[in-house]
Amino acid sequence: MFDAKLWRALAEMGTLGLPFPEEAGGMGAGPVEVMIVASELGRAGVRSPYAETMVAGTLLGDDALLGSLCDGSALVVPALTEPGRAWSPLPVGVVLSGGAASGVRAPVPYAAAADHVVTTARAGDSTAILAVDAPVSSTLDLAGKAIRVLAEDGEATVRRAINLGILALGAEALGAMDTALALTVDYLKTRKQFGVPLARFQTLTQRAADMYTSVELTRSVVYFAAMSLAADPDDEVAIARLKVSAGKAGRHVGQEAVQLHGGIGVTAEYAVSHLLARLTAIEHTYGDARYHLARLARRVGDYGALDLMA
Amino acid sequence: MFDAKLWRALAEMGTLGLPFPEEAGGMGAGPVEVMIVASELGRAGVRSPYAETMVAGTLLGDDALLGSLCDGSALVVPALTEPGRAWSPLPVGVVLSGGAASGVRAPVPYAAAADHVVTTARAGDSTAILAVDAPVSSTLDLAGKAIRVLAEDGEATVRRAINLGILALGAEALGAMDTALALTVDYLKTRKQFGVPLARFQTLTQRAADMYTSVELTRSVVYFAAMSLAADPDDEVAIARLKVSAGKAGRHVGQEAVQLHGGIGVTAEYAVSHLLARLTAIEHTYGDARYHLARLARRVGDYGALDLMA
Amino acid sequence: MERGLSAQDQQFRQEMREFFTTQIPQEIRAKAHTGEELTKDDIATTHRLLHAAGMAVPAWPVEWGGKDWSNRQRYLWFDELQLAGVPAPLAFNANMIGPVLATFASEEMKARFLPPTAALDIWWCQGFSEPEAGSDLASLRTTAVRDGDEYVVNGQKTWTTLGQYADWIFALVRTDPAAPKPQQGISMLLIEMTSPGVTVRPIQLIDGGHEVNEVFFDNVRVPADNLVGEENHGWDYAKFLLGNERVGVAPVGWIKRKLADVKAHAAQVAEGEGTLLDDPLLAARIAELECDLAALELTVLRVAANSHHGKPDPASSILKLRGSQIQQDVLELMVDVAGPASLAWEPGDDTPDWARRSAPVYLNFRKASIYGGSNEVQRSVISSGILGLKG
Amino acid sequence: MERGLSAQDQQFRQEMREFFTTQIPQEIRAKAHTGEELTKDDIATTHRLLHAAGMAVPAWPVEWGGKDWSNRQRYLWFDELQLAGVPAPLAFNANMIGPVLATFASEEMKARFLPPTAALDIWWCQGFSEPEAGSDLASLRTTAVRDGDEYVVNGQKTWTTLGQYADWIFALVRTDPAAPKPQQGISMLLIEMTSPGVTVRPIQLIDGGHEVNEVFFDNVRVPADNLVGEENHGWDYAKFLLGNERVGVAPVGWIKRKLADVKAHAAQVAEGEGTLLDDPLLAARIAELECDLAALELTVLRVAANSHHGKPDPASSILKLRGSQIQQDVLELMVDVAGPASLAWEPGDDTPDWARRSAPVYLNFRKASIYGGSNEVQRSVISSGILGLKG
Repeated sequence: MFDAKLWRALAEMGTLGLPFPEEAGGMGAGPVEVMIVASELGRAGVRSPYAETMVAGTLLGDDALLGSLCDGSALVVPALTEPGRAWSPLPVGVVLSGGAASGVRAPVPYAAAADHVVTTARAGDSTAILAVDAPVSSTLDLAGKAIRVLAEDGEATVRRAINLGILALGAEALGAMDTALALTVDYLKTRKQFGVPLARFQTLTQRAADMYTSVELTRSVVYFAAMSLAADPDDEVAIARLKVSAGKAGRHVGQEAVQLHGGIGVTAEYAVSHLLARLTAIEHTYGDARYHLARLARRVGDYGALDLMA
Repeated sequence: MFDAKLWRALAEMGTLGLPFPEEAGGMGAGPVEVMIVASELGRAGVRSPYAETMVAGTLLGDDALLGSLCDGSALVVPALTEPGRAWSPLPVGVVLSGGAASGVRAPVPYAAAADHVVTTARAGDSTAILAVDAPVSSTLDLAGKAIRVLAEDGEATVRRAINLGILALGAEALGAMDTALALTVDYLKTRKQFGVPLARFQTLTQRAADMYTSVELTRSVVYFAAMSLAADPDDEVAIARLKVSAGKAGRHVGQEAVQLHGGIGVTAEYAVSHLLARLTAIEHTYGDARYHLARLARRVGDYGALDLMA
Repeated sequence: MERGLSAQDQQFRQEMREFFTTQIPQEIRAKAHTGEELTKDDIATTHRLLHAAGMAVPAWPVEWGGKDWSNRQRYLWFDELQLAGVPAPLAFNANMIGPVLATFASEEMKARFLPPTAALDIWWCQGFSEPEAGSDLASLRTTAVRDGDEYVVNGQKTWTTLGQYADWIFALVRTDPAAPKPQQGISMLLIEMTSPGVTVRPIQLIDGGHEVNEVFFDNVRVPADNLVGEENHGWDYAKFLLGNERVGVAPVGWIKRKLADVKAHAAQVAEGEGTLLDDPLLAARIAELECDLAALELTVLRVAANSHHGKPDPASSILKLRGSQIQQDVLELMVDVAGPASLAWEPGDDTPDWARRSAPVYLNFRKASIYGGSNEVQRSVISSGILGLKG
Repeated sequence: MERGLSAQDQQFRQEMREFFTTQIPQEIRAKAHTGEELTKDDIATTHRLLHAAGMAVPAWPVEWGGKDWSNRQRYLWFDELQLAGVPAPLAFNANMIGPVLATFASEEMKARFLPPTAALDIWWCQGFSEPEAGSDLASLRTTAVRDGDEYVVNGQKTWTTLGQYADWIFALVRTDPAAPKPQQGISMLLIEMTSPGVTVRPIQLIDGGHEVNEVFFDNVRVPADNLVGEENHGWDYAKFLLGNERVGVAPVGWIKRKLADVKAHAAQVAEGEGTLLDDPLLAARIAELECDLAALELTVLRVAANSHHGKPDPASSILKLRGSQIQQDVLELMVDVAGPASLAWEPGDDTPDWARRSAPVYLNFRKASIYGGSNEVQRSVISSGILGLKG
């Protein structure tokens, strides 16, 4: 799952600390650069905890651990989901009280490879941010664990971290869709059936055109989300729209790529299946399209015409 | 709009009183026969107040007016929608109090041609059924109108009437879809473009196959709804499923029929546009697919596996 | 593509908004808004008011009345125009024949036609489609045979929008029937609608409206001077015309307006104890369409930024494709919001206009995915022109 | 199609339900239920229990172990089997080669093969698809050349499901390369998997599972007695086989079970103050899928009622098409309900099995619209076979 060699290479290129301050060991760049890196990872079909690292780094704030995250010497992952509960950006069953934490986080991504975990806990009316050592399995039971409190009132930081994580995931999804489309187009050009190339079958080429349309629209939304976070790291609306658009497009493009490949599309030997798997995982990380759509739906009455340039 | 000659012919064939008791001037048949007649009307592209008559006849109960409805000597239509309000099977702003009614019904279907209107009003906790003379316009303001109270506690009758009306509409939609598909297939076979028949374009024939699939699935649901009402005139679940399936299929088949016809599909000179118009009207009568879906959604937790044969 | 607007563009937008909402008559905008059929006068009045303010043909060369605006400013102009419910400048003049003449016509022809075209002193219509050649434009059969100083035109055009009001038609005609390919041997002719032998027959659309026509040519004599550019090069001009307009191809501002209307109306329609806008399924559908619309608008801006003048860009096919789909989705949603009130097509009760017009407008706009290159044609352009998938 | 069940059928259904839920081991049903990979033993145990009760091959002729059930009863048997999460009798035996042999084979061949086929003493696999002929079955290249009393088989098959467990394969082979049409000149041969020259290579699927294989034939000698029916008539037998099964083509009971599971799980996943099942969008999606499923089931019953034995019915294409679509929709919804828990593919934490398996099973079942005649092929069957649209 976790490719340590690749991770060192990403660290050496400075990509892990890209959006974090130079004084903390980062590159002092921003969301646009994160988007560029993540989309290339998606295009290459590389599976890595890149988005998780963007979330964890943001959650760390000015903690010293951020330097080790940036230079790759420590893998720090966020633990934000609770077993038996749908996605929620804020903690529900994880509680900080009297200096001790309780509650469970699972599944923790890349738990086996991680050195440290950043998580959140309810502390009265606030959301605390905690650092703990990584668990051996992907379940993190906080009861009795040694914790460090990084922030006592960290809700804004949590939301900002998730925004950046969603941007990285959306960009990765875009890259994965680019490759899924390219593989499909190539397959249609070269594969023959009934004695002619598949590209002769209009029903297939028209569907490839719809895939292209989905990908290009997603590209616009990803670019815009990156610029939106660059202007305002708290812009949850642009991020929710990104999650909805990329989620719908990911299902469409991923499923069609497999379908147009026919039998080999569902084999592990061929890349396109892994792209669909990755797009499926991205869709279910940090809230799926339904979740973000419901958030947007609750606001539609608050304004009239859509105005992206306001 | 209202074709009096056609209506007389329908009356003479006994179709208007089909599901009503023989002693009241009806034929003593049932929902299955109503479905057959309505689907033929839909297939022929005939626009008529057939479904409305089924609703009105049921609402009349054992009132003497039912005889005139059955023999076609009086056109009786239901007035069940309130201006400024989404579909509701029961009255909200129409009230019966102290023998007088107040509130407005609009639009009243076929108001200009109708002789009588049957409507409903809140009477305390009950739903009353009233008969009034037809208004001159399609707005019926009940204030000061002479009314006859047909039933003081008529909610069950109202729901049953709407069930039968929805069955008639669903069957009519099925007939309209049959014709829309047949016209489309015929057009694809005969029309040439780029020097060859449209049937050579696989993207079009595959979409025709999807239309066929929608139509056949709808046919099963319509048949089943008819049999369900024959067994239990209060079966709202089968009727809600019919409205959802026929609504979705009607949009799909109607829109695709127009699209596959190209330019002539949107002209009034060609039948297919009228079929889409009629399917659109049917979808918005007695609650659209969204309304009925929400009703079904509220019940999904009440049972486990779907069991149509229970 | 940038996030947000510069202060200068903010101000530009404000000026546009001010102009459109105060200088164009409210009753015309209200009609356009609810989808009432506009009269010839409504369209002409608006076009001339825009022209007087220098806003009818901003994309034209400056010497013929255009504006030296940035892509972004041109976008804002059109977006605000649509948001305000202002009928657009007549497309046949402003977006179609005008740019063709400005690019390909002789100086003499430009001087003769461009000023009255900009001012709508000539009302143009388009003569491209024919009954036997819908999406397959190149198979057109209308002929123009040279006879001395004139062409003699015979044949039939169809789907001629607003042809009933037109003074002139720009028509594609076959001048060389022996050309090796059907696209060759086609020319573009300017023909006065009052010429002897021209007949216009109305076609009634699904909503009962009269906006398109058939146009018949029976031995119509056209001065040879009315040939645009060179003989047998009409296909190039037609391609230029069809690929020219990227900004207008997806009616983003129009959809924004409609979607805002959907919300406003939904908030007025009672359902249960609240309104339709409180319904989670309806609100989610609105939110989803706003996501779709945002993606479209951002793509329009991104493609427009890459525009290289005059060359048709196959990427504009995705704008046409998605633009028509979202437009149709919004109009369908409007009917759903109107609900039972959408059944009141005819006047005569208290049903509000927006609800009464919702179904006819929805039905009418099924044309959006058919006219101007059907969505099937757009997909073919994408698959062959961009993806290189050739059968 | 009738509304409701007769008292007799009610009782029949009750008996089936009783048998499946008490006589088939719970641990096997639980595995099938959550989509764990079944072992060879799991499948064999189930099949043999069913066979012992006379329920493995009810659609066969009575003399070979079939049941004289009505269409409705056969439907109830399969529906209850799926609802109880019982792995179906091995399809290659029960639904494919068995009916072919019972219809076309010599009496001698029937006597030799049908009893062990019914009892799963022979485990069959299917040798139809080839690497260069996916949906285009007729272009197969595997050859069988007659040499005395034997055929010599060379070539390659692919997508051979559970071939790793099989004792025998029924294969389509080309016996007459000179036949005028590719469908002609094809025969059906029964080949022992232990024959020298047969090699099986596993193909790993998207979810990491091993269920399909490539099968290579390198000068495999097959007794001529193993020819099914007549030489060069294999295409007819294959068509019979593919068109034979209407009841099983759409996995209605399986989908019912999954959709019930979706609801049960959604009612357990906390969201906000309630559960996911309280979410109006999710509940509406479930209700919509129940409408789709009801339409499918009613259509299965309607088409089955019109069944004329043995003749392939193009209407069964709509069952395959919609069956796979709804199956995939339900599995996609299961992943959505699992949400973040679907990310835990690998064992090692407290994530429940249904959630952990949700994504792999969803991914695996993308095959449903590809295998056994892709949905594109089904649409072509409908458009040409039913609608008469021939290109």
